Amino acid sequence: MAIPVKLEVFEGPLDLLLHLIDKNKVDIYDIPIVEITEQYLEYIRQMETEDMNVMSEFLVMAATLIDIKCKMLLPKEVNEEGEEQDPRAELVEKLLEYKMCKYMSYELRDRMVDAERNLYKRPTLPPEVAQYRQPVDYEELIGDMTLQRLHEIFKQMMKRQEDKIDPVRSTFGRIEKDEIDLDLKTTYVEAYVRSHKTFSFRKLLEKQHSRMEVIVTFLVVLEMIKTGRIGISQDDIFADIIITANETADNGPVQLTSLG
Amino acid sequence: MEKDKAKAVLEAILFTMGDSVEIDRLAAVIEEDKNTTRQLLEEMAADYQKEDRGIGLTTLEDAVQMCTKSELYEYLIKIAKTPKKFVLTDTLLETLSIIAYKQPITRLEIEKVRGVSCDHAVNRLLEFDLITEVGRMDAPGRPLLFGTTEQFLRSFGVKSIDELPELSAVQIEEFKQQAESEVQMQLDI
Amino acid sequence: MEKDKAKAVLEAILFTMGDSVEIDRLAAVIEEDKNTTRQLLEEMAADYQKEDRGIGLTTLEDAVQMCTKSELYEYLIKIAKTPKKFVLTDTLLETLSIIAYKQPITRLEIEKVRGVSCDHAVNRLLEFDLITEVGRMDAPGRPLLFGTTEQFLRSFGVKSIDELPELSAVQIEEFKQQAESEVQMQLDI
Repeated sequence: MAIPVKLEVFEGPLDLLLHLIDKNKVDIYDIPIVEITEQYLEYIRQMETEDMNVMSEFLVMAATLIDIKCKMLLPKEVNEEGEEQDPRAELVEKLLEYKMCKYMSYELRDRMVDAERNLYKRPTLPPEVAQYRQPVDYEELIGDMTLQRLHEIFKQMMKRQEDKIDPVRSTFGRIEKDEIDLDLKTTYVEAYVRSHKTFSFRKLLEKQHSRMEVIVTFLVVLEMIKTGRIGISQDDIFADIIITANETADNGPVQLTSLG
Repeated sequence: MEKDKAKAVLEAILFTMGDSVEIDRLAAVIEEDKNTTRQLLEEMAADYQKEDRGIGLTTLEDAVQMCTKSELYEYLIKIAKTPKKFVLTDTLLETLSIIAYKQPITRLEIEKVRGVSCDHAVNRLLEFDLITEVGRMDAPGRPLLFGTTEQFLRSFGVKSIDELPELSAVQIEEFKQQAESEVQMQLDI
Repeated sequence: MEKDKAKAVLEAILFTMGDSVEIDRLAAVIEEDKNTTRQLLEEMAADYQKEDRGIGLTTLEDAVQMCTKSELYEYLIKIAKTPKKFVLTDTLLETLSIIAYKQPITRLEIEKVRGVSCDHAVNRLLEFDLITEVGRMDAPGRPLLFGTTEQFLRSFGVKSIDELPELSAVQIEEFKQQAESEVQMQLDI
């Protein structure tokens, strides 16, 4: 297994997270999610691991952290009782459970050290006793088991084995990256801005065909806001965002190099 | 059976067998009921406490085994071979403690707590005979359920899984209250 | 060493060693001379004479061994004969069915099908004489191959393993399709 030395310090994403919380001397119940997420991402960036299984576990947690980070920026969700929900609650619960389990494992280790001080004795049965083999009562052992049922059991096992193979994913070949040309999309959005002047952001997105296209379009719009080519306004939270072309702005090409 | 005789028989059996012996089987040999047998064993254990005795009894759920007193360990290792120890890494210990506290438990549930896959750890623990399959869960795919073994009790000096070291209720309550007052969330632990 | 402590150490050593131990070695551990040690052992032997004790000491030349009192011998036979319950657990049945239908088969192959190590189950089935070693596979490490026994055939009322119902290729294909359609259903939801 290709687990790098560095990784052995941590027993998984939760372990790493607990370490970060501990190192930052912050409260597990009030995690400064922005800092912790940054440190977490920094750590997994440094992980030089080829093992996708190990890496994916850490990436799942990274995605969870980013998700929480996003939710923290949005207005708090309210549950049925009208209480505000902390987006960190689920993570805190998981961390607490893991922390307790770690605590128990230390407790067990101590006990093991103590228990190792008791020595036992191997059996010293007299030969007649040692050689005595209790006859197996096959009537009792087999009971009402029949060949037919044994066959059923075997069939179920074989079926379970087939079930384990994911018929969808097992047929996947290489996953090809769906390339979206950033320049082309920029030209497209610029043309759209010129011809529409004032338009709904939602309408623009609806014209995109894939998630990737939506993302790239969004990035182009963000960059155009930054350079002052367009302005945006929104009447209400969750209302449609209205984009207005800014005629006075410089008409030079949008620079997207900063988007990486 | 006469009490002294019964104790002698119990001592002889436990000495000879070396392994753990179920109290039921001991009771059958001395022809007493289980409770009387248990009581006799307790009296014997009390006798073994005396200063000049070097052996004692360990209880493992419903079985009992003879062992040496732990405080004599340093003298014993001068002459006796220490039993082969298994090295339990942090991963193995964490996995084992989850299984111990939440048994019977499936692999998926263990993975949920640790956030990492546990196949390797579970297989090692099975090899060490610290855990065992205890059945299948009545759920889609009928996943295997795992629990701890008698070897686990012996290795960790636990008399019964009901007696596992606990986070005191007070401590857990403290944790919870801190949490709830600080971020106003309901913890369901 | 203080007298009671020395006796405790001697008892613990003799217990855990099981075999005979030279008095010289015992003397070295308790840091006393041979005569004192011998005297302590004699005192212990006298204590073991009591009615409620089941063990005793045998001296052989310059060595001593802990053993069961001979008059308790019959009870040892009795405990060996107290019936153990024989049960075919789910684990054992699953392992047995794999061996029956895929024999000759190695442990590793059984583990592949079940997804967990099978040492314990295989050992139990060997003990029950339902399976047996039938040879070694011509592969690295030359792993043991297991197959069913005559006892298995007798117990399940089969004349020969050729009579075992077979899983046809058609059936396996069916399983595959079932698995696929089940997943498809989940995807459709």
